[in-house]
Amino acid sequence: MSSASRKKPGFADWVRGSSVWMIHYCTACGAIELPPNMMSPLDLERWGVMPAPSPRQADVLVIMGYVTKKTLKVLMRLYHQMPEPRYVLVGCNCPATGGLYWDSYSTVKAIDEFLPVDLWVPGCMPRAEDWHMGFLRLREKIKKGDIRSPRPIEEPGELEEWIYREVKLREEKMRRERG
Amino acid sequence: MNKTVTVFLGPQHPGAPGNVSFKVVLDGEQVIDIDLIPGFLHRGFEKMMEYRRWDMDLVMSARICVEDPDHVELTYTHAVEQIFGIEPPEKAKYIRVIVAEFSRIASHLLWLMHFAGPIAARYAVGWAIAAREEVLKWFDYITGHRIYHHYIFPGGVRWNIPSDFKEKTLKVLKTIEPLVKDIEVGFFKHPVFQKRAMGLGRLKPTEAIRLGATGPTLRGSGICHDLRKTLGYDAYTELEFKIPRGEYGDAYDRAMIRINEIYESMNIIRQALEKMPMDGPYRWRLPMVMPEGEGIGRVESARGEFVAHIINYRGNQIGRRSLAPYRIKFRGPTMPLLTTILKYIVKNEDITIADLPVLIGSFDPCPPDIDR
Amino acid sequence: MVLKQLGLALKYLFRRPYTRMFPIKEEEYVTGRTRARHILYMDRCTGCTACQMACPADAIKMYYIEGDYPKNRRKIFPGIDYSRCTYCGLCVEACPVSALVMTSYTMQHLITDDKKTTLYTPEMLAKPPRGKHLVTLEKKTWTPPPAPLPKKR
Amino acid sequence: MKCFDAELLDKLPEKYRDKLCFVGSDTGKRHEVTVDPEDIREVLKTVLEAGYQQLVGITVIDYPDQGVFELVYMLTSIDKKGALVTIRTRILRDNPVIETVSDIYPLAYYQEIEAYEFFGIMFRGHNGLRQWILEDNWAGPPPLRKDVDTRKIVLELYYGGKRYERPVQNRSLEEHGSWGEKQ
Repeated sequence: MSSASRKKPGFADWVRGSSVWMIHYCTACGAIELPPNMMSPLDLERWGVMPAPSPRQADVLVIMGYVTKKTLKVLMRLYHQMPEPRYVLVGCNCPATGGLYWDSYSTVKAIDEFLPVDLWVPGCMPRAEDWHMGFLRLREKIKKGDIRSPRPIEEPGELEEWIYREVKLREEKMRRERG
Repeated sequence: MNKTVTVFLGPQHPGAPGNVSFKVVLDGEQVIDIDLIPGFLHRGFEKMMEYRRWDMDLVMSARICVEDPDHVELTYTHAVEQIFGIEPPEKAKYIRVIVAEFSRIASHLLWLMHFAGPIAARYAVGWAIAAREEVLKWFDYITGHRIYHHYIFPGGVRWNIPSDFKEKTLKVLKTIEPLVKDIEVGFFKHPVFQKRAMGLGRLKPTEAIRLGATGPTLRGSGICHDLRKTLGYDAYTELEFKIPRGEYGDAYDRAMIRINEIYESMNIIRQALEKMPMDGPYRWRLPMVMPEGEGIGRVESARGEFVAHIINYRGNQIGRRSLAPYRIKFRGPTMPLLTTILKYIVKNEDITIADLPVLIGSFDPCPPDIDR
Repeated sequence: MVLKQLGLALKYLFRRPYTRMFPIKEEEYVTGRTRARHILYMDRCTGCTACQMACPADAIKMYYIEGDYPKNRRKIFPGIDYSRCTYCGLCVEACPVSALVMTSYTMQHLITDDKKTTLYTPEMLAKPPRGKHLVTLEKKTWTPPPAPLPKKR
Repeated sequence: MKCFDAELLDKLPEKYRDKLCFVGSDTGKRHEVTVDPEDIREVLKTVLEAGYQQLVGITVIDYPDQGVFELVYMLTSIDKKGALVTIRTRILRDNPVIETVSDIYPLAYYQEIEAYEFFGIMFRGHNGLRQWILEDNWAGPPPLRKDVDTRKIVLELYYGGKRYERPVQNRSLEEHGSWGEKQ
C-alpha cells in the first residue's frame, strides 16, 4: 500500500460508497453466485449495489472467475470505458494465482499484472455470502477513501496497447519455445 | 435499399447468455445472419485432464457447465465406471437420481434469468432465484457445497446421506412447489409473455433432428426422446415419469417444457425417495490405476445430451503420468443449439433484433460447454 | 386475462420478504457438511505427501518445520494456498491418518486487499479458527469403509 | 448379439459388413466399425440412410507411438431410441488429411473446425477451417497433440518452473508502482 493513495475521506467518498454500481458482465463461473445476491435471497440492492448494463454507468468492474486472454482484452476495453473513479473487485481464485486452471495455456494467471485490484474475494467459488461481504468491504473502503492504488490517468488506449503487446510477447515466447 | 449492418451481441451485454459473442448481420431490424464467436471461456480442459488422475478429473469436470454441474459429473462417472467395469451399489443409483434431478431443477430455475431477464420480467426471475436458493441450501446440506458438489463419484456417491435425508428433501420440495406454480401462473400464463413467445423461432421436427438438437429443444418440436427413458441409466428404469412434449416447436413450447420438467423432476424425486433402500453400501472403492479401455457416458442433462468419451491407453505416453486418462472428449448440448440451429432459425424465420435475446434464451445455452 | 396475475401480485404484497438479512440480523447459512477452511493436526501428520499428490489445483506445498514431531521424521507439513484451493475435499479423503480435516468456517475472513495473506503455512493451519465452526469433513465421514471392488457380471 | 441392428448391416458397404460389432456396456453400448479413411463419406452416407440422423461428435485421439490419428465419429438415432454407432478411422500423423462430412451432417462443420484447431487435421472440402475457439487464446502448434507439453510451457512461462509456488509476476502494484508513477 503506497501512502500516496491514503487521503482524508470527504463527502464525495461517502456518496460514492453509498451507491456502487457494478458492471453487468458475467466473466466466468463465479457469476453463478451473483443472482442470489442481486435478487431476493440476499438482495445487495439494500446496500446500493446494482448491475448497470453499460460500462459508462458503472463504478466497479467485477471479475468473476478465470480470465482467458480473449476475455482480458474485453475487460481492458471495458475498464477504459468506465468513468473515474473506478474500482476493481476480483472474486474466485483463478484470477489471483491460476487456481484450478494453474496449468491452463489460455488463462491469465495473475490479473493484478493488468488491472489495479482493490479487493480479492478468495474461494472456488466464493459462497453467496462471501460475495456479499466482498461488496460490503469494498463499500467501506470507498467510503474511507482507502482505495488500493492511484488511478491511471494515461491516455485511454495506451494501457490497452500495452496489454496487447504483453499478451503478444508471451504468445511469441510460447511459439519460440516450441520451435 | 439492400444495406446491411453488422453488430455484435455480447460478450458484455445484458441479453447475452454468459460470456459469449454473436456477430449479427442486420437488414433494418431484421436479422439475416448470425455467427457464433466462442473462445471467451476456453480453458483447455481436455488437455488439463490428461495431466491429472481420474479422481481429480472429476473435480475439474464439474466446472464445464456451472449451471448444471451434477450431470457433467454423472457423465464422466458413467464413462469411468465402464472402463473399470463396475456397477454402482443399488442405493447409490437412487441417490444419484435424486441429486441429478435437483440439479436439473436448479438449472431450469436459473434458466428463467436468461429467458425472463431479456423480457424484463424481473418478478419471475426473483421467484425463480428464491426457489433455486432452497435447492442450493439442500445441496449444501447433502453434499457440502452450494454449486460444485463433487458428490457423484465413480463407484457410487462420495459419502453417505444423513439420517433425516427423506424429511429434509420432502420439505424442500414442499417449499419450492408453490413457488414454481406461482411462476407458471404469473409468468408463463401471462398474456403479455404469451404474445411475445408464441410463434417465435419455430423449429420443425425433421430439421431439429437433422441439425443435432437434443433435450428440451428437441422435445419442444414434438419428438418424444429422452435418454433417461431410452437408455435407462441408473435407477431411471425403476421409476415412472412422463416426458413433456411440445407441439409447434416455438419459444413458448420450449419454455413450457422446462416448467413441466420441473414438475416431473419433483415427481421422480418423490418416487425415488420411496423406493430407495435406506441402508447398504453407497460406494465401491476403486483402485488408483485405471485399466486400459474405452467408455462413453451419455446423460440427459438439463440442456440435452451430454457425452463424455474417455480412452485410456498406456502406450508410449510422452511426458505424462500413467495415472491420468489418455484422452477425454466432452461434447455439450449447447454446441448445436448456438451454431447450426440458431443459424437455421434466423435464416428461415422472421427474427428481429429485439427478439434475438429471447430466442437465444429459449434454448437455455451454457457457453462453457462449447469452449471447455 | 391478467386478473389472475394481479391477484398473485396482491398475494405477494402481503408476504414476508424472502431476503435473509445478512450480515446484520442473520448469520451465514452453513450446514454440518459445508466444506471450508482446513485444520491441520501437526501431532498426527506423518509427512507422507498424500494430500499434495491428491490436490487437483496443486495448492498444497510442503514446508519444513523444526520441532519435536515423533511421527513425522522428515518434518514436512502441508501448507495450503487458499488462493488456489477449490475445497473439493480430496486431500482429506487421501490423508491416511486423519491429520487434515475440514471445518465449516467459511472464507469471509480471507477477503483482503493483499493476496499474500491467503497463503497459509502449517502453523497457521494448525491453529483452529477463532469463530464458530464445526468439523465437517474428516476420515470418519467415509465410514463404514467402502466395500472391495466387485467383479463385473 | 440380440441388439444387432439389421438395417444398418444391410445398408453398410459389403466390405465392412463382417467388421460391424457390438461393444460397450451401460450407456456406452454401441455398434462399432473400423473403416478406411478414403471410404468415410461413403460409409457415413449409408449410416445416415440407416436412420442415424445425428452426429454427436468427432473424437480425435493422437497416438504418436503408432504415428496415427484416430478419428471416432459418434452417430445417434432418435427413431432407434438413442442407439449409438461409432465409426473409427485412422489417418497418418505426418499427413493428416481426410474428406469433410459437413454436407452430410451439419454439426460436423463445427466439430471439424475443432478437430482442425486442436489437432491440426485438414478436412478436404471444408471451407471454414480457422482458429475458432483458440483465436487469441493460444498461438503455436495444435495444443491437444500429445507431443505439445503445455504444462511445461506454462510452468516455465508463468511459474518460473516451480510447480507449487505462486505465479511470478513481472509487474505488480507494490513493487513498481507503475500505475501511479505517471502522474
